[in-house]
Amino acid sequence: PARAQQAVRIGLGAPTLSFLPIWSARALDTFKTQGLTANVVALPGGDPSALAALDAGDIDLAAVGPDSMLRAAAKGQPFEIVYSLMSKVTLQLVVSPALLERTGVKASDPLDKRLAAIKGTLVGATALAGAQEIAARWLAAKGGLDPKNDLKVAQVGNPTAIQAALEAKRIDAFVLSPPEGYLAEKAGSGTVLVSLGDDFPLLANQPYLVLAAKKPISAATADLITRTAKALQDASAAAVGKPDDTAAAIQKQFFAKADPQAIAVALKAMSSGVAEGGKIDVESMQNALTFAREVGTNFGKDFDAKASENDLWTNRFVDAAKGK
Amino acid sequence: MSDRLLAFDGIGQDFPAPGTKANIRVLDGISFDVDRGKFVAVIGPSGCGKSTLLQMAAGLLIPTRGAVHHRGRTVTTINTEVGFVPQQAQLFPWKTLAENVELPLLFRGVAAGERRQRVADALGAVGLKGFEQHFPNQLSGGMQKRGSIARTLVYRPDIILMDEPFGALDAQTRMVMQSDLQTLSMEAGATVIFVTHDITEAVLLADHVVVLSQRPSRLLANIPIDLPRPRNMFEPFRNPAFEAAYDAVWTEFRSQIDIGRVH
Amino acid sequence: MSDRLLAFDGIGQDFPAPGTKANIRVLDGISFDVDRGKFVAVIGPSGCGKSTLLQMAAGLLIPTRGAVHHRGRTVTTINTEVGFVPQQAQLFPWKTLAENVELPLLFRGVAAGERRQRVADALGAVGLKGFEQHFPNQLSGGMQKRGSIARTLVYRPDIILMDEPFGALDAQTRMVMQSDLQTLSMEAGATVIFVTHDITEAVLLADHVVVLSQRPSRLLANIPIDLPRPRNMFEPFRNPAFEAAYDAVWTEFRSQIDIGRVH
Amino acid sequence: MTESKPMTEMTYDATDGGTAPRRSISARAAKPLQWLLKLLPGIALLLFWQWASGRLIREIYVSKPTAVAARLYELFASGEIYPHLWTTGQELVLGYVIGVAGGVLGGYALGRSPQLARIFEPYVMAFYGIPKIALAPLFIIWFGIGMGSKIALASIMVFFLVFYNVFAGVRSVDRELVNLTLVMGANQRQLTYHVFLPAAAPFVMLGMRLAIPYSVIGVIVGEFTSSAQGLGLFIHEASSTYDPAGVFAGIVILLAFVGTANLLAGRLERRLLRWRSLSGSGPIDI
Amino acid sequence: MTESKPMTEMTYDATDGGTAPRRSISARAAKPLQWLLKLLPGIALLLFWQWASGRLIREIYVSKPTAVAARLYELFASGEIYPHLWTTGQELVLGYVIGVAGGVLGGYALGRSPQLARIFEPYVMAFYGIPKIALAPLFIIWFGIGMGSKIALASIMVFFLVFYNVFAGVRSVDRELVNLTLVMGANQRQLTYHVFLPAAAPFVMLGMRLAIPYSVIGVIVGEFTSSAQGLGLFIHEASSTYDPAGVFAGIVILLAFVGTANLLAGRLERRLLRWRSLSGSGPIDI
Ligand SMILES: Nc1ncnc2c1ncn2[C@@H]1O[C@H](COP(=O)(O)OP(=O)(O)OP(=O)(O)O)[C@@H](O)[C@H]1O
Ligand SMILES: Nc1ncnc2c1ncn2[C@@H]1O[C@H](COP(=O)(O)OP(=O)(O)OP(=O)(O)O)[C@@H](O)[C@H]1O
Ligand SMILES: [Mg+2]
Ligand SMILES: [Mg+2]
Repeated sequence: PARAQQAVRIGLGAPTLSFLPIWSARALDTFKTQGLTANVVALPGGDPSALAALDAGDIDLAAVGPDSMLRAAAKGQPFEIVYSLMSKVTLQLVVSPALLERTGVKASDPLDKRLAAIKGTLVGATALAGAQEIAARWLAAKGGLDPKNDLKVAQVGNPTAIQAALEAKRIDAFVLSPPEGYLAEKAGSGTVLVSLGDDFPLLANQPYLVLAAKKPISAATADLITRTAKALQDASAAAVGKPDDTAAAIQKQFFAKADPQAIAVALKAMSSGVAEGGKIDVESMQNALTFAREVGTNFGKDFDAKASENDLWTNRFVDAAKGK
Repeated sequence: MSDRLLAFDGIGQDFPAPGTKANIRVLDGISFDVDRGKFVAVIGPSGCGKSTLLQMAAGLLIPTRGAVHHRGRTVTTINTEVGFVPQQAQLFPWKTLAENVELPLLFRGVAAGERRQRVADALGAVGLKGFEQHFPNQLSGGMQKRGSIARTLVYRPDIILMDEPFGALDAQTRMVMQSDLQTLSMEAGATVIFVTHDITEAVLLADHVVVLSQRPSRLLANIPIDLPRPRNMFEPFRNPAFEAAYDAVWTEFRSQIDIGRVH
Repeated sequence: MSDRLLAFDGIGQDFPAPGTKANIRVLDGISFDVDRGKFVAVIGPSGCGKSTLLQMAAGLLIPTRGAVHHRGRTVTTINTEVGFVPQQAQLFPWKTLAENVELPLLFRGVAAGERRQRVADALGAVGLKGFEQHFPNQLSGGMQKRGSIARTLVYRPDIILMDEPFGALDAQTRMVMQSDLQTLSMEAGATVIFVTHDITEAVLLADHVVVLSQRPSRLLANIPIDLPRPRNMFEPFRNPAFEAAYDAVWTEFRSQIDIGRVH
Repeated sequence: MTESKPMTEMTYDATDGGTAPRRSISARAAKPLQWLLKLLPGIALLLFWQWASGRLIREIYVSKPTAVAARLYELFASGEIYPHLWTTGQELVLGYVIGVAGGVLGGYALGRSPQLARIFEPYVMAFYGIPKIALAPLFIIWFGIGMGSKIALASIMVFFLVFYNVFAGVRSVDRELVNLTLVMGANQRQLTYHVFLPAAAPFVMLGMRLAIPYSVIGVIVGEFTSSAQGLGLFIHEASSTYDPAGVFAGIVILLAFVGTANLLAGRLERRLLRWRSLSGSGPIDI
Repeated sequence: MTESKPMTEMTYDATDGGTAPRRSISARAAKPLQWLLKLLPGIALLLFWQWASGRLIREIYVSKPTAVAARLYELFASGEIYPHLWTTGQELVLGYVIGVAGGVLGGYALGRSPQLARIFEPYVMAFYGIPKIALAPLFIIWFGIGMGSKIALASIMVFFLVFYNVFAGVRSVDRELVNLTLVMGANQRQLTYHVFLPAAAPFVMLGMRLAIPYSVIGVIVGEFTSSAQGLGLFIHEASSTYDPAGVFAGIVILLAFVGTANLLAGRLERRLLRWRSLSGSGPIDI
């Protein structure tokens, strides 16, 4: 359709590969076919900054973790999840060779044994109280450890800083999304011990990164979101269908200085999370809430997966996009 | 008394004495008048409060007791009708000599052309031609003091307060400048109060010599000098009346001050 | 000549003239000697380079041409064997008067008890007893200058350089301090070079009076004063030889200097 | 130097009326009034904050004074804040002290030697201009994720401010006075102690004051980047868990640090620069 | 004031030998040598960096000079960097100018009025001490995610430094000179222009210099918090897309900004403070 190009402003908490649909949509330029140009705003200040920008109307969509979104919603902020960018937890637990040596654990060991190895470790995360810390503590609990006292979590900065910390033996482990695990293995400074989304069914089906919009959503905005959703779906399909080409495109345009292999590996590891084309259902939402409860997140309010449909989250736009 | 321009009326001044809670009494009931167009010289021992008196006339200091009246009004704030040549030259170090001297004219809104002319004249009169572009720290002590005098004379204030204006000058230069000052006063009718340590200078220039005592300072004498004008600054001792006047002041100054003080 | 302590040898000094590329010649071939234990007075018109000469003797300025020799060695760096009383008093504003005067003793490692005693003596000698705790900005101009003199005399340097030391003092105080200086020099054998504008003072105190000319400054005369010591500072004119010596200097000073200079 | 007397203060400031004797009387009576005047803007600010919160701006962004006070009470009552306080306090003090010491030494050395200054000053400025947050990985490798990296960051921030102030201060010292002191027989140590330090004191004190808030900023930035404990971490956590009262409670505690340090610096300054106040131009008083 | 002459520079600095005339000759011959000396530490640093990269520390953390140079060339050749440069340049200039203007005005007002200073100075210090990064969401709400929030952050940083320097500078002005000027008939505007500004110039210039790197830090911190374009974003992206050469290339560009501004400030300073150099105590030269 011959429409004038319209801009959609998307705020991104961190420019990491986990926001795979956004990267591939930009790399393959599926926005263009929807008559859109994507203005991606980096908000490294974290999810609260991204949501503040959404609240202020500086961006149309904020790419954030669902728990930040829910916390804000619990405080009365009028946000709604309109798209699930990543429907599985992509985080991986990467540990230092020293730890493996000390505990005698190998990556091929059964899950219980692997989890037990993290007792007494210092784990690095980009932000405390964020997804990574929560995941680390949850893992400890799953391994039969005391999540509060059996491991320590330190805030270390961006992924490069965390890699540096692991290599300098300042930390014993970290929890990050691909390709950090691959990079650590390649540098010989770490080993992927647990891939959360693959090792736990609960984590394989829940919104891990979402697009949030501010309510009330006008008709024009609804159209914008729908077209964005369509662009993301097309890109996701490409990522699943032609992973190597997509990875190459992403690498060339956005990660030019990174190892192409790393991008390809990361994309393959995460592609199962984008297979659903952004769809959220009651079950996956329930999984997210269950996970939040298990890790002791206190939203200050009880959410119900079913009842909050079309209030906190919606499939309207995903469905509408699919129908196009 | 329409002629009374400035009146010091029972001036007293106390300063806090460091280390103690008490005050030092510096000036103790000083009263004298200055008539229009007259020269008044103030002499007194070092540290007796002469500079303090001048500052009061300029409104820079409010006396603890008594008051200074200027044309009948009590001086309670900066007195912009006087010209003040402070004891230290106090030129603006960030301005060249010419800019320093030009400043009061600038403040008074004098036009640029006239400013230039008057600055050149004033600098010429104090023998500083050729040093226009020097900064104060490139001038000798005596040159700085002369610059300071030029800066005040250039705007021809009604009353000129001078704190030891010629103390740092050699005998020759000093005579020329004394003579100039007399001419200025006679022609422009300027009133001058000046502090000096040189009794010859006081007698030569002044219509009245005010003699102050040791701290706490009282007025020892206010001696009229009735020598005819213009007086010859270059050969004072030729005038027999001068010797008499000199002796009068000297006797007053010396008699009441304890010679052995500094020992 | 084992008696020659300090020698100025063909001193020339140029200063950059602001605004032009050229230099101003200030001193032009000044040579004179100062013998041990002698008083040398330097007189000359304002701005002729007297302070500049003293600075050279203190090693604060290296002459453009010629050199200063101290005990036969050329002065090329700070000369810590002299005491220097600068033209502006230059007390340390952040130290009280007593601390200021104590400082050179501290530098020399004098013990605390002796320090206290000598500071008290020095302050007494210049009539500043009771002002120990005052900061310099709480003192009058003359008191600051006296403090500066005390700060130099307190450590009894061999050679004392004084730049117009008594210019800001009243006649009485000045006489007492002149007399003290003479006593000090006679008793301790101190050598003194001092700049003054007062010819009477020069003749009264000095063994030699060095007369400098207008800028560019040459040595006009180096006049020996052969009055017997101790001389009476309080009644100089009683001594008939004094008048003759005074006239000799005055003639020299006056004859060669263009009276009309400042006009 | 004797031209100005205390009372000229009155004439010096055009916006300031009244004669001197009257003023000194009113000054005594007005002590509590002074305090009231000082507190007034603060109270007004708090009231405005309380009012505006929820009206002009969502409470989630700015919290409100009552909530902050409650949170503060809670934090101290539960003892939750003490470990953070302790960590951050140590980091602040160490960072500040190291930075000031380095800055004074470096600034003094370069200030005294024009040769060295000509060579090294541009480099100091360049290092100063590097955005330290861009170098987080290096800091972690070199200083670890414990107190080391925060102390390093804070002391670097402090160093630069103090360095430049001392440098400028030393260079502004009157050379004539220095020369005179040398003629009097001072050695380098005595020259430093009796002349350079007191003469440069206004600049040095200014640098030390400017550095107070920057040591806080350095520590907080450091803790935001990497840490396991500390007020910065506490604030960061509060901000990412949507606890605005916690954020502002943390800031209030930091401000208490800054205020106390500033008060102490003000005392020190008034003491060191007492001689200046006597001639009328007073030091900065807090 | 006439005690010191240019050549006393020689005696003033103990570590500095040689007599004056000799020195002035050698000074002319040594111009290129001076430059060499200046560049030497930088070259040594670069060589060490090149050598250490990959040996002492992994290249991914520190890159290396040759790679950075290549990346710089690439960035300018492809034109990729220009939009970032343009954005950040605007933010820097605006933030700096606004901050300096505010700081000079505020510092002057409070410096002139002891009354106001007593009341407001503590508040200024308090605001200054608030860690701005803790308020990132607030900045976004108030100033948006565009240039506004970066300009605000930079100008706040600059404001405080300039404010305090001007404040201290104005307070250090000799009151006798002020009084004398008033007696001469100056009005407030003339007093400001002819006395306060020149007398406080050493402090003002110091503040302006200190503020240069802080404007950069302010902008970069702002861009690290939120942005769509700018060098800060570029650096942040480079660091998260495994491009260390890009990170350091960005830093080099920032340093070029700082260096240029510092050079200009040095010129200005030498001009304004020319009178000081004549008496021997020279201004800071770059
Ligand atoms: N701020 C101050 N605090 C305490 N005492 C002061 C202060 N200012 C001046 N004094 C004292 O006031 C007295 C008179 O000072 P003033 O400068 O008027 O003397 P003077 O007559 O001008 O002396 P001189 O001839 O030496 O210049 C001195 O004893 C001085 O110590
Ligand atoms: N830094 C400088 N730059 C240029 N000229 C200078 C500098 N310093 C001094 N002069 C010049 O040197 C000359 C002599 O100065 P000096 O201070 O020695 O004079 P003086 O004989 O002590 O005069 P006075 O009796 O007035 O104190 C003056 O003409 C002065 O202008
Ligand atoms: Mg006086
Ligand atoms: Mg002189």
